[in-house]
Amino acid sequence: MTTVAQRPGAKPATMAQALQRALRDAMAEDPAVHVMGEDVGTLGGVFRITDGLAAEFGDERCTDTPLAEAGILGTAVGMAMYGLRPVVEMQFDAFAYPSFEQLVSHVAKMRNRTGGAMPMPLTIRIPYGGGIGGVEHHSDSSEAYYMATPGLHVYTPATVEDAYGMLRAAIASDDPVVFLEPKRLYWSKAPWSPDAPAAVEPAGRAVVRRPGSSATLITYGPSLPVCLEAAEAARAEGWDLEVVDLRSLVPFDDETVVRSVRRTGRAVVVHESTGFGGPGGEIAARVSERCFHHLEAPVLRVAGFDIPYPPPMQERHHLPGVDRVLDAVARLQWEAES
Amino acid sequence: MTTVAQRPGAKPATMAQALQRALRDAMAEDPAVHVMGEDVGTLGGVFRITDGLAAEFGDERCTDTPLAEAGILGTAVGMAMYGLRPVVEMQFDAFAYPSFEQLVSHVAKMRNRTGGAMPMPLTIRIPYGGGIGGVEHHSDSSEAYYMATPGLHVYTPATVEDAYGMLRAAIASDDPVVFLEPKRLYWSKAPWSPDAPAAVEPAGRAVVRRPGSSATLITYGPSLPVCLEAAEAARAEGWDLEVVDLRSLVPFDDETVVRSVRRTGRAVVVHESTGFGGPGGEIAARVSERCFHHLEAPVLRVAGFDIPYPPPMQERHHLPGVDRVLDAVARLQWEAES
Amino acid sequence: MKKSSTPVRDPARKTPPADAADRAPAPAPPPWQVATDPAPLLPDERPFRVLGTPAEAAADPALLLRLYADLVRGRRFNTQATALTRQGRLAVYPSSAGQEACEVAAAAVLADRDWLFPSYRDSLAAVARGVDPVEALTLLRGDRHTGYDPYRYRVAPLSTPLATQLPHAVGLAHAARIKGDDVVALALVGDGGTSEGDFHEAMNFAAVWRAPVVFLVQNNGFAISVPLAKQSAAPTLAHKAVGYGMPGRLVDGNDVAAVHTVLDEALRRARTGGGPTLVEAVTYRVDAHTNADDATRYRDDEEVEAWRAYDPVRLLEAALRGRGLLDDGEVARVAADAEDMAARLRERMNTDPVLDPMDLFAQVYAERTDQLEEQARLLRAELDAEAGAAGTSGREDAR
Amino acid sequence: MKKSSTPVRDPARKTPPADAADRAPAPAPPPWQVATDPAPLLPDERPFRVLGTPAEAAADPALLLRLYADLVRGRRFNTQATALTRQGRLAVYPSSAGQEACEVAAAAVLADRDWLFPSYRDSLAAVARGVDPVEALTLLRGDRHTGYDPYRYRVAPLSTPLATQLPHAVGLAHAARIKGDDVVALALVGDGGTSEGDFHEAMNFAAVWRAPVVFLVQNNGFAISVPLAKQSAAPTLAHKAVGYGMPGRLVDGNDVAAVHTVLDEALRRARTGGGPTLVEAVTYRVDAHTNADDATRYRDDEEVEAWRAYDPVRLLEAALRGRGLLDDGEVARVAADAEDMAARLRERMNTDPVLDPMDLFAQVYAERTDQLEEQARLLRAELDAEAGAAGTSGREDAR
Ligand SMILES: Cc1ncc(C[n+]2csc(CCOP(=O)(O)OP(=O)(O)O)c2C)c(N)n1
Ligand SMILES: Cc1ncc(C[n+]2csc(CCOP(=O)(O)OP(=O)(O)O)c2C)c(N)n1
Ligand SMILES: [Mg+2]
Ligand SMILES: [Mg+2]
Repeated sequence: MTTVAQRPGAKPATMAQALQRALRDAMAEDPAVHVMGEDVGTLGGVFRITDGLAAEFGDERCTDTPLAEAGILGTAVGMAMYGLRPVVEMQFDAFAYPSFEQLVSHVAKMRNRTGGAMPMPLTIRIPYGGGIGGVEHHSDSSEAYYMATPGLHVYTPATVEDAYGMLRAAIASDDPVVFLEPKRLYWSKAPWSPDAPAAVEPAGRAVVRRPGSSATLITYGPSLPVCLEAAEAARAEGWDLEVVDLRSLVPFDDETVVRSVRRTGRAVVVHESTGFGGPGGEIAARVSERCFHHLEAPVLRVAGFDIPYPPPMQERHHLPGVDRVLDAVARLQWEAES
Repeated sequence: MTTVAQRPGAKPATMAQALQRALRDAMAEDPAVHVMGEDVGTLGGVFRITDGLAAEFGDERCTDTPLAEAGILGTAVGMAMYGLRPVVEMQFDAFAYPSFEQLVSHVAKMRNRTGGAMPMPLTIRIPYGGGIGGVEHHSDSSEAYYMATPGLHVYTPATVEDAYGMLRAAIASDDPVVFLEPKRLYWSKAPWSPDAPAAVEPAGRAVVRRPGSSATLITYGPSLPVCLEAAEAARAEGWDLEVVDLRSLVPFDDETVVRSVRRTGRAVVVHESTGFGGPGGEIAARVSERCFHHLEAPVLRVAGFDIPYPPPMQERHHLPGVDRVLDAVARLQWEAES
Repeated sequence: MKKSSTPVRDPARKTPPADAADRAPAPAPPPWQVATDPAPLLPDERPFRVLGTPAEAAADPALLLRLYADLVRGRRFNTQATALTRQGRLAVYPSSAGQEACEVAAAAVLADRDWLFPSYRDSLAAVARGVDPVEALTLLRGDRHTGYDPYRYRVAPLSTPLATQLPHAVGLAHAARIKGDDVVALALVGDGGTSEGDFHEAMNFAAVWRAPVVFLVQNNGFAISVPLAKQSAAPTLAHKAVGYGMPGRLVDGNDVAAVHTVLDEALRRARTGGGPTLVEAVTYRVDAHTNADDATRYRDDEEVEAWRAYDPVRLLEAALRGRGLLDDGEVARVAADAEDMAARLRERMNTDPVLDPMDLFAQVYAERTDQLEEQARLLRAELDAEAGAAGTSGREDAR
Repeated sequence: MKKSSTPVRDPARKTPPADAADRAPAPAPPPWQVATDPAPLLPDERPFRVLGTPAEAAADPALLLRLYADLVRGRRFNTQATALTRQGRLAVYPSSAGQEACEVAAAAVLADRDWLFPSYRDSLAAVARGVDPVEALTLLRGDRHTGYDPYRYRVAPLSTPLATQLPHAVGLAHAARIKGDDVVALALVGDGGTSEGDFHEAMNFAAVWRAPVVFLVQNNGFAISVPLAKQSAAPTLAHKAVGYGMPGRLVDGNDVAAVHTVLDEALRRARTGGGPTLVEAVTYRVDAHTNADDATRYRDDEEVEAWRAYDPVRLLEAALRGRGLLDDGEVARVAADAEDMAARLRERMNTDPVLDPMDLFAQVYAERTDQLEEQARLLRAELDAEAGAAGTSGREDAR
């Protein structure tokens, strides 16, 4: 577990600003860093994360590509082969799918299939998840696909500071990182000191966002605020919930998670991705196996339903909210203990 | 749970023959059934599963397409829109990836996004898994991707009789079915009576292939023979293992699985797909949750390692074999009971 | 070996017969020939026009008048939908203002039995084909994905993943031909969409299968902020046709009569076994990408103004007035009719749709899985609890 | 409106000036022009040839002799590799017999600093470029995926997923240009591979970026069993170039001098900022798809025989003999040299590679994850147990 200290002199910033700053700092530090994608140049991206980069670093460092995701990722592979560090933006989660073959058959495997000769220092930024009222194909939680693909790292920040630090870590990594940005947290604000921002070190570790003793909520990305809110609300019921933010799905920080659950004896995995075959299965399975003798109740999962992402007017019924999390906590067989 | 009775008059047949027969019978019965893919026509497919179909039903019913998987699946979607029942062959597991966007964004969602007006009676046959000495990209176990995609059914037969019956069920289904054919079982033989072959009814149910009382091996597809062999070998150690063949990953037959594990109190999930983020996570998680008070030991997983599929000369170290299964069984905390 | 063979087509490049006399006999190459004559596949040298050209005289006045009314209604639909976004009645609207000639011609040219495959920007084309406007807008209002029955209107769902609808159109056309039905599919795509692999694969399947399908590329100059020059280096997008062995056509996308003519010919060719055609309509998106977009970030007002001046509605109006086919009275009548349509739409969009949250579990599969049943029970319980707390029923307003 | 505007290029299709006199002034269209002149992009009318044509006289004898030796070695490599499959020393071999002219010209034409992007059939091209033959064959022997260091030879890994290597070549060439290096990428793909979306996207990116990359399509008539006619309806595959705005070239793929000439020109254009070129080489796969394939299922012996007769090696040999550049002695010397190469290869392939199962966990990531450490321990324990049981060490022969 890594603790993230609050830096002095912090001012409110949004996650979008932190991400933008991370890209700018990385580009300024290393001329090998190239940003590319649809509308990332003149427009600054549809979420404005790349705003100003083309103006500052030129079109060749921040490039509006043709509209073709396999081409974007495929050419980025070639650029990485020649020593660049491409940072690719996929416009939305579902629009990364055309690049799936390049991702699975090349990006993820290139280091391994060349015996280490040809690493892939690529970052693939994907705005993901729902909660922003997007029309269909704009709200997928696609992390299960990436988790199931050996060779990829999968990071997803949930705080402003992590957005900066983890993106810097991703770009600095010599391995490909699928960097999942929770869309609905883009405009979340937190005090943040952009004067001395730093990469998260070591990357790939979970963090306890809220210590507690009754049960552990294991979560990441867009569901972290939900869990923190649920933990606050749970106090009224007499539950003192610990909240673990995974931050990295691959590699997975078993140590932090297991330590927490062994102590609390109860756990709920919370994410908005669909439940069946989703990340929660892996997480619950490993926790159940590793904490078997410490568990007072089965590890439960609160997830999006096993349905195509619904239309915006229905999404609030689909997304795991505070009540659904609390209902799950209530099902953790509290009687069994007393 | 469905029991599969041995039919009288059975002669030895291979899984490949049973699959071919299923296609032929389906095409003969319903003129809407169209087979399409790379080399499925004149050549009869690289595994010869479609052998003879073009000769019997003509090029238009069994079509050699251009070499473009997204185009194959995308045009199949259009054909299904017009009332046909396309049966698509993807040549190998990894070569289905170019069609991923069509699969996830259209095939899986079309029924839902049109409020039921536009169902997708498509079957997508994918030879999958390793063990045949294939070069890279020819041995992927890609079922985790499909399981994580609501709207798809995911079937995988492990026996000759199921190969026929489940493929017929898939083609008859009004929903899209990803039909995963275990390559290394294509030439497996079993007594089978092709005179009165029938679709598996109801589809989507698991089956107990071997009753036992000490622990349950939960498996499917290419790993079924491994588990049956392990169960035989386990007798020497005094373990009487039950083997459940899932047959359908989506929908998932909780009932059969849970009934078995509640009775045995111990379970190992066995598959050759990579472990992390693989199917076993979902399965172990649901079993752990549903059988919590019946479990004597944590649900263990025996899976392929979390690596890109290795070169043929190394694959036997990667694939879960009998010994690895037995080692896992040995770790099921037998002392705890006695 | 140093002799240059420049890439231009020149007679020196043709293989001359081997001068066999003074050397050992060389093996002879097996026969080879081009699969198709490329010349007829090459598109028009500049965008084909009807209005303001001699071809105009031959145009059917009744058709032109119908297209005029469609254009005026189409424009009104665009302005109304954009207004609805400001009123919070639509979540988002990708306007086709400036492109109405393409949208309405695509709808008007089809026979009833034909199919239209629109992209996300083409709700107007769907509406012009007859889809109920409220049903066409549910996607953008946010209450349901596809609000209409595709089979009722023979309009495929509006496709948001770009170019993915193109292979669908090919497959449907191919299936119709197999079944012996006289059905053509018309598929719409943007200039940006031509860069996607699915565009390529669809074009190729269509040509190889000689499927009765027509592709209409609305080249409106931009893919969100990305101008055509960053999207393609082709002479024109219509030139892509040659590489598939199908004819390419280039048409003025603001000249509704020209778009109609070119599509009509292409459909006729498709119907008579002539296979697919790629049509590029040169037009312009005068509004921003969507109401949420700020187009000033990536283009000059001047360019926009030049295109606003070359307005498809005014272009046809001028032509009709010039020929004495249209007078102030008719113009007013058509405008009033469009105004009526807009008023009805406004009114119907003014009420919140009533949605049942339990519909989340409908039509994921033909039959609900056990897992979905379980999840439906969970949601039902949540809704009951909420209703109990609020003293209302589970059914509710969506906003 | 009924006036036909046929799809052929004809003067009536050019937009005449509006006859403005007797009608209301119509809005004027904004300026429009083609992005590139399409004429120079069109490919040769028939496959460009050097051997047996007047162009042959200008060919550099030293280069021709070098290519001859390469061809003979190339053929021998193919026959040797096929023989190794029969001896169980290679798991599978997709032979390029009949296509050696393309394979060796692609290697010979590149400068040392350039990059080659081969597909799964192109181990010969990799070997001709200098990759150690055993290292090039590990993929097909089955002991490791890519047996050579791509940076040492500037040869990308042999790519099995078809056409996926093409965007890599574009990206690498683009990166080299950005860095100011004089490096060109040459990417190989088959006729079947041109149908994939990745082909399209790579071509388009290359043209838009004017990347220094050359695409060589080896049109060998088949994609496994599927003949070109079921793959494409284009006049030629080279015609696809037009739709991207790059020049297309058509060349006789069995004429090694012609392939070399055309590639050399294309590379020169790429080096001097002229952007990419698409080259289609017309050739034939005289062997089956792989040793495991039965080609009689889908093609006639006659066709194969016609192509066997038009053999690239014999074609060059006849030309060289005809010009007095080659005699029996030199032919024998070259043959003996190829035989040596084959003997060395046979011998080196005759020993089983020694593999360490623990390598499974190497280079999945730069650093092993905790999960992989755990799995490595599991395998280690298994191997130790096995070794204990067998009384041997954990290291082992792979077969
Ligand atoms: C596969 C895919 N990638 C990205 C997007 C995001 N996106 C939506 S519209 C658009 C631009 C489309 O441009 P064009 O094809 O020219 O159509 P237009 O918007 O001009 O009608 C983009 C990139 C998408 N919808 N689908
Ligand atoms: C994406 C993908 N789909 C399918 C295959 C299976 N496959 C291997 S070779 C081949 C035919 C290739 O034909 P072509 O591109 O003409 O190359 P050739 O074999 O003639 O050299 C096919 C379909 C593959 N390797 N990759
Ligand atoms: Mg556009
Ligand atoms: Mg070929």
